[in-house]
Amino acid sequence: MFSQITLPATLGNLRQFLDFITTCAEKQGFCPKRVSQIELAAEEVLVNIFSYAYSEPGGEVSVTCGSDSARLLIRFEDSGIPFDPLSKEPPDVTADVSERGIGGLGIFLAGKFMDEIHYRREKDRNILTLAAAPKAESEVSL
Amino acid sequence: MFSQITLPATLGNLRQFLDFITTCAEKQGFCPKRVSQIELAAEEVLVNIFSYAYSEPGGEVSVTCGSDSARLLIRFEDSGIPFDPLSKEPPDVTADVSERGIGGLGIFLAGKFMDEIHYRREKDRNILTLAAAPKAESEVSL
Amino acid sequence: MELNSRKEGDAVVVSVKGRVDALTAPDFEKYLSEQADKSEKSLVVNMKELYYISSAGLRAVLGATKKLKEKRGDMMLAEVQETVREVFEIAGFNKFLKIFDTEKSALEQI
Amino acid sequence: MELNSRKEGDAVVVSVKGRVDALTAPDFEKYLSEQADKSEKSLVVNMKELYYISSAGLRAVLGATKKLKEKRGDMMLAEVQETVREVFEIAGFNKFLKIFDTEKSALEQI
Ligand SMILES: Nc1ncnc2c1ncn2[C@@H]1O[C@H](COP(=O)(O)OP(=O)(O)O)[C@@H](O)[C@H]1O
Ligand SMILES: Nc1ncnc2c1ncn2[C@@H]1O[C@H](COP(=O)(O)OP(=O)(O)O)[C@@H](O)[C@H]1O
Repeated sequence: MFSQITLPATLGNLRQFLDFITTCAEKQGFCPKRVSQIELAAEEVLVNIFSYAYSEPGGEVSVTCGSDSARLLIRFEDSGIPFDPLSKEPPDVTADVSERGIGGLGIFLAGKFMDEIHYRREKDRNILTLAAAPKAESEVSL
Repeated sequence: MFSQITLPATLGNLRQFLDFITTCAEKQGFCPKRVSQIELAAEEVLVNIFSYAYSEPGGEVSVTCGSDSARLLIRFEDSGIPFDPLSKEPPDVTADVSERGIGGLGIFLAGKFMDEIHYRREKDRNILTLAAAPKAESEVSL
Repeated sequence: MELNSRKEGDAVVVSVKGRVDALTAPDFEKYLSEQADKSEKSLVVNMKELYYISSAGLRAVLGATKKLKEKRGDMMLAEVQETVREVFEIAGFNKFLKIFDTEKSALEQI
Repeated sequence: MELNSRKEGDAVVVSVKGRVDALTAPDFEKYLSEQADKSEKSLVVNMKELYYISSAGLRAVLGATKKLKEKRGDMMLAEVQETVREVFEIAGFNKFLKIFDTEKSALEQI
């Protein structure tokens, strides 16, 4: 779900753009402080466009507001020896069969199939998190 | 909303862990192909923990599955001159008043208040997207 | 945005209410500049009821600070709300601005 | 996981069904190794009904490929499903494995 507003790129439309954006942020449940920070960031971008983007009057700005989908997160915790899988050299997948060692592909495959891998050591635990983002059609893209 | 399973770190528990994870991914609406890729990534991590994490039997693995919250995305589009705000040098915010130029703080502030800024030029348009992630308590953290 | 001022000894105390954004900043800038001229030395800006400031507002404050500097006066802020204070801090303005918890403590420093 | 094999001239055709993961991979590895020994030259593995393979399965395939290499034979895969094929490709195994659309076209290549 996303909404859009398109107006001429002039300072006179600043408030209307910002109202549109803060309403969207409030609906998504951001706290007032965060909404204010988001508003400031949006103002900075808009004022720059108003001031610098067009050499002649008549230019427009479109603002699209919405959210992306939540990611799936899978977190693995163990209290084994400290091991950061991200510190491993990736295997040489261009090597021919005779130069291939047995093993060493597991972490590499996991990395290829997930959108993100994060590792941290916390107290005496290894915490590894995999994240997968659904690629939905109806969302605002970056 | 997230769920958790904790079992001894042995290969005999692999299927139970994977069933738990694929059920979670399916519930979140991932297509079968993506579920299979997620399963593979999870297997690689689990088998590594089973094989290498503990020098003595009795160790455990906890798997937590869930999602993070959707981010707010705000996309600005204009057809003005090409301008990548990310290419600007950040201002020197440690400078004293006499060395301060007027201006140059807008983009910097926007960047500080948002979690992400992305820029791309597409056809004859500038596309700038700001992303803000809510910091909810009840989600799986990375 | 609402602006007021009064004289207090060598200083002028300005109070600004509401929002200073790109729309209101030009008036704020002009007002601050005039008050900086009027002041013998320093300017105290009470921000108790200022809820929002963006880079356009920072520019106004920087301009007035430079002006005061010429007559060896200071720009002093009092009763700055948390969100507004954060903007000043991120921009590194706390390096050359004095920020006071109360208007009274600002005036005592002059 | 279900495993079957038959002899076809100089080659052995193996078919593997279901999943090859860390649990089933040891059996798969042993079976492939035995069939590689039995074969005069090459091994064709029909993967039409293989739905899942992880790195443990890749290890088994790599081991058998090395073994066949010693007698100048090839490891040939036939009718590989898309998700499984992707795993082989990401691991770069398509460099030394031959992947065929049908079992027939694999056998014709021997
Ligand atoms: N949880 C772990 N604790 C300690 N060492 C690990 C762990 N996981 C992986 N390793 C080390 O990293 C190597 C590479 O892992 P991987 O890419 O999964 O390939 P493989 O397990 O097939 O060798 C392993 O051989 C092992 O030495
Ligand atoms: N949309 C834009 N198109 C072209 N140039 C821009 C645009 N936005 C910003 N700029 C340039 O980048 C500079 C820095 O912008 P900013 O950090 O917002 O500070 P300020 O606008 O206060 O100078 C501007 O002075 C301007 O030269």
